[in-house]
Amino acid sequence: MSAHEKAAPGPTVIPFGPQHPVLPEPLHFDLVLQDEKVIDAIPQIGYIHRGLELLVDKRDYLDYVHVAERICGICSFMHGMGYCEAVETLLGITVPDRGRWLRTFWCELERVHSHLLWLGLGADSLGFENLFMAAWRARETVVDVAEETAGGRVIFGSALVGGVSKDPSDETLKRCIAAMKPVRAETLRLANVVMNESTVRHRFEGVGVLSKEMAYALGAVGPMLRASGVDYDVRRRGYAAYAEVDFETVTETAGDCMARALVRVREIEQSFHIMDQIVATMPSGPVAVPVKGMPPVGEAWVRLEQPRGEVLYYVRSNGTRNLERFRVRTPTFANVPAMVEAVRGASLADVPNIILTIDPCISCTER
Amino acid sequence: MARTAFRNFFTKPATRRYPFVVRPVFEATRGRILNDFPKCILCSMCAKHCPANAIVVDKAAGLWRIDRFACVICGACIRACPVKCLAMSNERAKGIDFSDIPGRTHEHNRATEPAAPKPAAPAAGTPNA
Amino acid sequence: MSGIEKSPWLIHYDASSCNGCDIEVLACLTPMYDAERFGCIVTGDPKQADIFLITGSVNHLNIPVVKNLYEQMPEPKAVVAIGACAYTGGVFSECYNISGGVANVIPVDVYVPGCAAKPESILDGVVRAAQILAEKRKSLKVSQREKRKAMKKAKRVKGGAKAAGGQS
Amino acid sequence: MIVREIQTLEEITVGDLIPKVHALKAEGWRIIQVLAVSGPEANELTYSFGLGMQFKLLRFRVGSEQTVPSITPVYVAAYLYENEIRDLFGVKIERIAVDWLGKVYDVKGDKPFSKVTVTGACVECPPSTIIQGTKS
Repeated sequence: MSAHEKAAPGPTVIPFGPQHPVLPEPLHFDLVLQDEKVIDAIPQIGYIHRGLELLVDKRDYLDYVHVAERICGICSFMHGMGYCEAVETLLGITVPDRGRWLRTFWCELERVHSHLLWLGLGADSLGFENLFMAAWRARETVVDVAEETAGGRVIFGSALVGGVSKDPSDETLKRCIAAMKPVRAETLRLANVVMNESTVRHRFEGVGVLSKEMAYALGAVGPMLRASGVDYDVRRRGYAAYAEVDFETVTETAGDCMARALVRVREIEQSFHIMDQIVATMPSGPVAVPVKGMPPVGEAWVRLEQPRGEVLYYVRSNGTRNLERFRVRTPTFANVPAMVEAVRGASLADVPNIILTIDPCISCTER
Repeated sequence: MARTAFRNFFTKPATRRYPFVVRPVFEATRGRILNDFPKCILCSMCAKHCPANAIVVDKAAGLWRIDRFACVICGACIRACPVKCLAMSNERAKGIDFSDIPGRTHEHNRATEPAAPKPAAPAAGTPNA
Repeated sequence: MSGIEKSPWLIHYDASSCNGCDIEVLACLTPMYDAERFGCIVTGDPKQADIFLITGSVNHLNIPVVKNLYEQMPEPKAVVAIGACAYTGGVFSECYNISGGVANVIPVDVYVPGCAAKPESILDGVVRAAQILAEKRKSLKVSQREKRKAMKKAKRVKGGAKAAGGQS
Repeated sequence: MIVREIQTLEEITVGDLIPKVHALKAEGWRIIQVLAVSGPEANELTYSFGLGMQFKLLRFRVGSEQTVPSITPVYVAAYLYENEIRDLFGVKIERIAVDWLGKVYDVKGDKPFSKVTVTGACVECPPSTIIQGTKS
């Protein structure tokens, strides 16, 4: 029997990653293929595992916020703030109004920056360099606003137990909102490109479909869940100043890559809407309350909505300066089973698209 | 498409020609940590609170040293400082060759900079680039 | 060929950083900073790359990956370690799964400070790495020329000896 | 439209876990996470479930020699948490649907998160009584 006659081979295993041009971060998949179809995907994580949850043994609970901010560089402020909210719940502290408003402002700013970043990377996975560059050009204004108000481009560094550490003036905030006007227009233009461009539609529509039941059962969170038609947004809990602003939860029903892209693009518009309200109603006063002494014995759970979905923080104190346990359940960690499910049945060339449309953040996942 | 071409014709390029055009830094930017050394009491609170272990304080030798490369510019030292001699500058530290050890860390020494009895002029010696 | 230093190709790998420096590396390539002005292109293939941009500290799982990528790169090559994590481990230096900075595994030529490193700093680092690359290339050329000379000399001596041997 | 979050903590025993989880699944709760906290005598496991903004916790403690049944037959998505807890804490979780065989993170050292010093079964040890945070 010649080599040509040896058709219809069994399943082939193709390694994907850890170093892959499409992935900015290392993630390894063993893709089990039958011809071009993926029949199973086995993720292997651990390339970025640091074990930072154990660092609470070595760091003062007030200083740990700087480590918490570096769980992930994209949703850095929200990680810092989530840790702070958990510790504040433990201590029974109420953050002053201006601090809460600023936190909301930065959360939404981070959401815009993250979604624009995702849009660029998603376009890059299609080979649509033009959209990649356009999205990142728009994003530069957003990170400039972050640097002007919070002090850092990606790691904001303004989260603090008891409030926030930076207090930009009302004029600065108004100027920033005005500076972001062109970004809003640009976002609408990019949304139009995503919806109508045949290249994007060809690669995104009907690819990586995740049904509503499946997404819910697999514990997916964030845009991944909302793209499948489940209305679930932890901002409805009303933490920070979300109880005082008006916004709508964006949902789509198709559950494919296109739906996930559209949820994110439309969420950018909502975030701008929230930021407008925040700056218009910004109260005056202090931004933080001083925190001193030991945390009381106890525990606290806090849930927030990050750009990638629901995140959960847990702190437990034994009454000393070092917390007994800190735990963060990050959105991508919850999305991994759903990601594996979405990849199953896709063709090999679509795997990078699908993996990128869940917006994986590996350094969050592995901590 | 004609509209895009037309628009691109009249808009400025998006690129900032970096080495020639440097954007002025924002006031709030976290750039690097400076020490107003005459005020410093070498209590090593900053070293204790530094999450990246970038600061070394040796009270006996009168030495305060920060490693610019290990520093994560979080400002924990500034909050911890009891005499408020530390401050955040908004100018960033620049990338340097690894062989250039003296540029890597920034050192203050009591032998060359005596302690001031009252708040005095900023520390001598320009902080490294 | 006028020199690789005029158009160094980059490869980027995230060892165990928090992502902050990675997105800044990507920001360097996008219109505002546009590292391609310096002739740089980010490639996914280590065999075509001249400058290795590495972010984050190493852990025992990715040490072989980093080594593997470095060894696949052709000589001369330069390594740019970006951010505080790549230098000592940064805020994670005391984590149980972190084995310190990148220099523990591969030789580093340029460090870029910051957490997260700014795109301007990264551009400075890349430009400095391109200079180092040029120096390395020059010394590599010299050493190769000397090697060739030595080989030729050895051949001549050997040949002479053979010829002499043949005559006797 | 703001929905108030309701957090409830229920202390159970290992044997109650699977029936309880079945009941929650039937009511439409979704898995949020599984948390382990290590103590000198035993590991404490907390299973979190969500339904809308409600947040329910099931908690029990297990000794180092005790086995815990996997909840993956009910909630498949729990396999990541269970693999992680088995790797990092050394909790003996049996029959996980997607088993990584101790290779989730491939970390340096064995069970780095475990603080258990007393080996053996811990049948009698009750869940730790911890004061809930003020917002609970």
